[in-house]
Amino acid sequence: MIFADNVDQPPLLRRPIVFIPALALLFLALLRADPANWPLLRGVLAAAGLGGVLGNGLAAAAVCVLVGANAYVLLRLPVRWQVAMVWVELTLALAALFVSFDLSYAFIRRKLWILVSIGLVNTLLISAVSIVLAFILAMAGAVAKLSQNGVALGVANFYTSLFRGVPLLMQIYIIYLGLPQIGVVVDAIPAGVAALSLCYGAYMTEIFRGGIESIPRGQWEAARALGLSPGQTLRQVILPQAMGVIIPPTGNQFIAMLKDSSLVSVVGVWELMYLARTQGQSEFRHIEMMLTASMIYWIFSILLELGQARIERFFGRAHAR
Amino acid sequence: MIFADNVDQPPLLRRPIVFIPALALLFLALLRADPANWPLLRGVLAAAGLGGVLGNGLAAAAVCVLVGANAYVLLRLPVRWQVAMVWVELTLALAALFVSFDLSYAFIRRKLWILVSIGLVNTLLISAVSIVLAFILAMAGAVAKLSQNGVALGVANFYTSLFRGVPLLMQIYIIYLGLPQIGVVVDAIPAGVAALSLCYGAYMTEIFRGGIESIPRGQWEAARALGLSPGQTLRQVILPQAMGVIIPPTGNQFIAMLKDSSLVSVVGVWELMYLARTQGQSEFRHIEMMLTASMIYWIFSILLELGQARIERFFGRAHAR
Amino acid sequence: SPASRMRPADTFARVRARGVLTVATNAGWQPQGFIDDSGQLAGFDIDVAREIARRLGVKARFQTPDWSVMTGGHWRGRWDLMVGSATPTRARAHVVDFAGVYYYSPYVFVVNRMSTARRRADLDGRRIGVETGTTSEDYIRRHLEIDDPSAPAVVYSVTPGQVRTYANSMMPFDDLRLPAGARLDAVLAPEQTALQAIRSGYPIRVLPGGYAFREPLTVVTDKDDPAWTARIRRVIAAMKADGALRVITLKWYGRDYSS
Amino acid sequence: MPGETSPAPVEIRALGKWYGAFKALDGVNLVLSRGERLVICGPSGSGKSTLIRTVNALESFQEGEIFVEGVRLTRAPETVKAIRLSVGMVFQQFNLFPHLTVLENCALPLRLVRRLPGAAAAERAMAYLEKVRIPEQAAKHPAQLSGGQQQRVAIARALAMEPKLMLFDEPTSALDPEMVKEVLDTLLALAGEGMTMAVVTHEMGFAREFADRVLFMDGGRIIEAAAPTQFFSDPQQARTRAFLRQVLRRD
Amino acid sequence: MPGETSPAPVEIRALGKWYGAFKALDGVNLVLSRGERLVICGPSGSGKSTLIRTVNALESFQEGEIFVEGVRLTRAPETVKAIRLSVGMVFQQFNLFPHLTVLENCALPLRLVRRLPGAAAAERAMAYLEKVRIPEQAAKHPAQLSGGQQQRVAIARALAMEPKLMLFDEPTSALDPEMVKEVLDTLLALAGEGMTMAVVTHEMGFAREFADRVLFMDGGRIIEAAAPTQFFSDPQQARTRAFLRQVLRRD
Ligand SMILES: Nc1ncnc2c1ncn2[C@@H]1O[C@H](COP(=O)(O)OP(=O)(O)OP(=O)(O)O)[C@@H](O)[C@H]1O
Ligand SMILES: Nc1ncnc2c1ncn2[C@@H]1O[C@H](COP(=O)(O)OP(=O)(O)OP(=O)(O)O)[C@@H](O)[C@H]1O
Ligand SMILES: [Mg+2]
Ligand SMILES: [Mg+2]
Repeated sequence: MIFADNVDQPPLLRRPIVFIPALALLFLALLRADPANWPLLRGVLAAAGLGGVLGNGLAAAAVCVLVGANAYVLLRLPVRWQVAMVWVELTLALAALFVSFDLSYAFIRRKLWILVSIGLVNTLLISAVSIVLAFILAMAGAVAKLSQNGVALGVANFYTSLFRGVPLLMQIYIIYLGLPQIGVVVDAIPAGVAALSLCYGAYMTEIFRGGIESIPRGQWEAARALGLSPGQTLRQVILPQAMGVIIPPTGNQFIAMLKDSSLVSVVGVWELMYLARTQGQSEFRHIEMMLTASMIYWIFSILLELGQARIERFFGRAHAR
Repeated sequence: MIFADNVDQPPLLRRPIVFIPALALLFLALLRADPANWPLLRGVLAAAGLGGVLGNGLAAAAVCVLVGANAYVLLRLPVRWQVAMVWVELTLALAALFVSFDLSYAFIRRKLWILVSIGLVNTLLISAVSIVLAFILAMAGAVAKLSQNGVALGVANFYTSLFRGVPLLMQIYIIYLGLPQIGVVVDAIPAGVAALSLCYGAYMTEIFRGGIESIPRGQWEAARALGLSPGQTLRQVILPQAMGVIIPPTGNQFIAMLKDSSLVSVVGVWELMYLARTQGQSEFRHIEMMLTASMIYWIFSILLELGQARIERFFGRAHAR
Repeated sequence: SPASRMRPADTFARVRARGVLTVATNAGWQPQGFIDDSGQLAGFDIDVAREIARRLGVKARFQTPDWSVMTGGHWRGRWDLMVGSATPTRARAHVVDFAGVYYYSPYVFVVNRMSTARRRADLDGRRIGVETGTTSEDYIRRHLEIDDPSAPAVVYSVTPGQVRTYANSMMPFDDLRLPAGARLDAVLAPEQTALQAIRSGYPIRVLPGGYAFREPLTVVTDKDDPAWTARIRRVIAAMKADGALRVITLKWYGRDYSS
Repeated sequence: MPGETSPAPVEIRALGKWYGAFKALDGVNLVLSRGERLVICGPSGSGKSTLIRTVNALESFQEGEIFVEGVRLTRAPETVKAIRLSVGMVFQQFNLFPHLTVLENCALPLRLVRRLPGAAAAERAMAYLEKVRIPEQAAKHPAQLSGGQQQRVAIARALAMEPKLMLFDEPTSALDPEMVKEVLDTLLALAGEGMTMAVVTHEMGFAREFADRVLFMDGGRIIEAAAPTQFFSDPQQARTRAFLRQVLRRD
Repeated sequence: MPGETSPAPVEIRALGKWYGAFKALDGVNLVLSRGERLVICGPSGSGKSTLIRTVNALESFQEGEIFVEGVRLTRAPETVKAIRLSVGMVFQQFNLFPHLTVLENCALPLRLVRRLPGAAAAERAMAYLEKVRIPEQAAKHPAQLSGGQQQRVAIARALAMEPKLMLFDEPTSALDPEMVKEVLDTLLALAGEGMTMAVVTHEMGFAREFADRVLFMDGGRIIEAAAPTQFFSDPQQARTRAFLRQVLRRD
């Protein structure tokens, strides 16, 4: 249920009528599966002298018992614990997948420090500055898009259309290679930051516009009737309410920015992804480097998510009845 | 103003006190500028036998008169015309910038057909399928995130965190290189589509969740009290209203997807950006190719924007008073 | 992986059964491998791969995955061979197998047409641009380790003042074309790449004084089938011996790069 | 008319409800008999809305029991669904669906819940819009209506479901006296057809004309319950008398 | 008390307003004198809300003129700002700011518009919350209040701005009789201090007790205007008599 209604949904998966057929299906699927793909269990069985169909059957049964027991426990936990358990299990499954690549951990250890000390620092720097600038651009863009001034409207429309419509890479080219044509030679990092800010500013303009438009007209009327200026109304009445609508997609943009900042590497900035790619390239260890970079990105995304949840709670505190 | 209030803002730029100093500043700036950067006008003047400071001054004056006349006309047009004029002028300025690169139009003409017939077709195909799948994933994800079922909540949380947090490139790797490890060899296009859908589904989950949460509780209560099931309430009452909030950021995602689909070229799909890149780099005409691809992307973004505006009008029709 | 260790692949049997040799290659480089105006793959690597397939009695079919995807190993039978101008280095040998060098690519220094540099020595202390992660970067940083006994010994020249690395091979030329050393003084790149840039009208020139070094380029196979690698090595040796490779390099490069 | 043995439409026993530390309902006992017209009045914040919302499972409660048509109100989905099907509700804030026209507001639940085909649903919806005298607004969206028009749509929407029991939360607050009279007549006609109704109202004239029984609440408790004649002429409790003294003369 | 020469708080001449093709106001003429207590009544949809919203520049109009405190209402920002500073408004739908507490709802405009320092704003806001008898709800958010409590917050918020002229759109619709009496007393006290007030209401008892003059509207026109004693005992127009006949007896 979306809003807590005073109804308890029946625990579907807990019923034997759902539970037992599901496990039976799993068993059959595993029986017919290629044993090459679950080597661990098979290894144990082979060591115990069991092979062929019998071994396969035993292995399938073992997996089914494990899965069943896991589901049984999981479905009876309180909600918080369920969430935590699901996270632990899925993370382990993901880790198992990567272990099967037999990666060179020595290589990762050797390169980790460069990735973090140079790449991550540059990535965070570029993203942070760009997000702040994008935020400012988006505010201005949204107000212009909602104004009745044709010039502001036209410029804002053109801006969002161009900078959303054209690939970010092209924007970096325009700024890095195009501006020197009219006499302005920009450095790599400023060029990258400018392109990122403009591009994300355009996306966020649309988000802000949508958020502002979602606030009922009565709020605007009440504030204006009380004598608040349009700017005060926007800042004190409309935006704080629009935040609830603005934050989730803006969180998306923050997280996406973290990774899109890697595009500025084309102009020679050593950010995280660039280092991961190039470090991997010279020894054909792409998977290792990619994985390491991904984990670093993920950690920072999770931090951003936690921050977002806090901010949402802050702005959502009035949503009681 | 955000909501049409019965107030006409004063036309700031039309006042001489703003107008005249602005033009004077422009004149001075141009006087001191490097004439190398506006070759056209200088060329005409040189042909007429005028050079040096006098020529520079004349050129600056000419530009100022042009800009002034343009602003004068622009500010007196009706809103629709203002928007159109601004678009025309900015597009021309952009075009002028590119002309200064002295591009090879013959090369563009020679390659355009390949870009469109192979690249664009693949790009549109992949984006369209992925968007549909992402939409479905996002619906399911949003409902799961808002449910009180810990397992659904945990899975949805993990899903959005992982697939937003990890670079799309890595997701393509996991699916293309990782799945074969557990016995499933996927082809290039399905792998790319799967990665794109999962990634964008995660972003859109957050957007849908935010949209659904933004609808006042009373709507849910009224529908439930009338006997609508939770599913009916969601589909018939909550989502149609949430659309106003969901559409702008979803439009962002559609437009971004168009360009992010280029990442599937790593598994060997010949989509638009890949062709532009390889065609460009093999003859060192990458600016030409990049520009052509950008224009194609932009055209399709504008189509998406127009579609979005239509849909917004459709869902916004009840927002009168 | 443990699974592949359990059942060694028989690539040759698979290729013969299908009648098709699946080749991973690059499509971004003229004349090595590129997509021509009709949308077909063409180029030196393509012809070499076709010739290998012909000698195996099958047809070649091409795929163009990203460099990072092909070179990570674990092909799972997706490709039988990679003919994509890869350089054999010691570190890379841990991940994939090398089935034989099939040509040598010469590297040159390139400067802006307005540059005052006349000799390689004029570049000492200047800003040199290279594509990152390539042998040109290894060379300019002086740690090029080529895993090929037949390769000529590397002689390092030029002591750069600053090395600027780029994520692709064109950005260095874009910076080099800007007037009078705005961002770069010279670029180290394969001769073919430099000539292509010049053909496309870039205001640059190759610095005289011969090749900086010559980079061997090899056919790559997955690590899971040593017998297959040996078979390919024999085919390439035969192509070198009977002059087939020489003919193909002459066709595409106008020079003999095969030895 | 149902026989003697049929269960009471609503039976509430020792109901208690907290909002956090604030006790909004306190030991409420109440039985509604079939066809009864109950009016609930009392000062602002006394728990009137909370009481009727609880009957409809829109608010949870911590103490006591509620039976609707003999079914004990629990958190089981089927129970809640069954109860809501026999109970209609008009909200204090109307809660119209802003994205639908007035007609669609009334027809949607008929189609989805009562499973009427589109045309039949629209026809029945229109009939109820005529009952509340706004058939000409059927094509407008709620935002284009005056306050009183919106309130009448809310009433028509609930009535069109033809429930056995109706709960009204201040159904005449935005209505002019003429309209109040008409709504009163509509409701009286429905009562004649056997519908049970509980109405929260501040409109004492309405209470007097409409009620079989008047309930007076204060501080989450029922202070007094009596037939309207007795309630208005001879209230037993001091609190009730104080409340009624404030009612303004009108004619 | 202002002298004879001061302009009328509101003067409306031949006002006409369309919503699309629908004429919501039609040739309305009206002059309010200082300190006057005007009540506007009439059937639902007759244009009462539209009329008072137009005075405050919340609705545009196509015909006629409006003067507020002698200033002609135009679309110039300064004019609109000046007019809104001297006019307060209580909305039919309250329009409280849901993200602010009750106290902040009242204090925010004092800080931003009247430029009071934070403490003084809170103090004055609290004083008006006491006037409408909900000081104990000051820390809650609007969503946690009952309907009547919300309405009183809206009244307090408008009064705290201490405007010269107040417009009320059904200020007592969600209030119980006791509360109506208290709001009446509050408004009468303010009128005693010279504030001019126009109140849209369906509450005839309130109109009788409060008004200097009662206006009856129908179909966007003013049908009748008279002192309350005359209006209720001897209305001139047939339409008015029909309307008043429907008023329910209450005590
Ligand atoms: N979500 C909530 N959190 C805290 N207190 C609440 C909440 N909802 C209601 N209350 C309080 O519960 C009490 C009863 O509210 P209820 O809405 O039932 O009053 P009511 O009798 O309907 O009043 P009115 O006639 O003004 O509508 C009020 O004091 C109110 O402030
Ligand atoms: N945005 C709109 N578009 C079209 N018609 C409208 C709009 N707003 C109001 N109306 C119509 O204008 C008329 C007058 O509306 P108004 O809100 O002034 O009525 P009212 O006298 O305040 O009624 P009530 O007592 O029910 O609040 C109504 O018939 C209404 O349907
Ligand atoms: Mg209530
Ligand atoms: Mg009204």
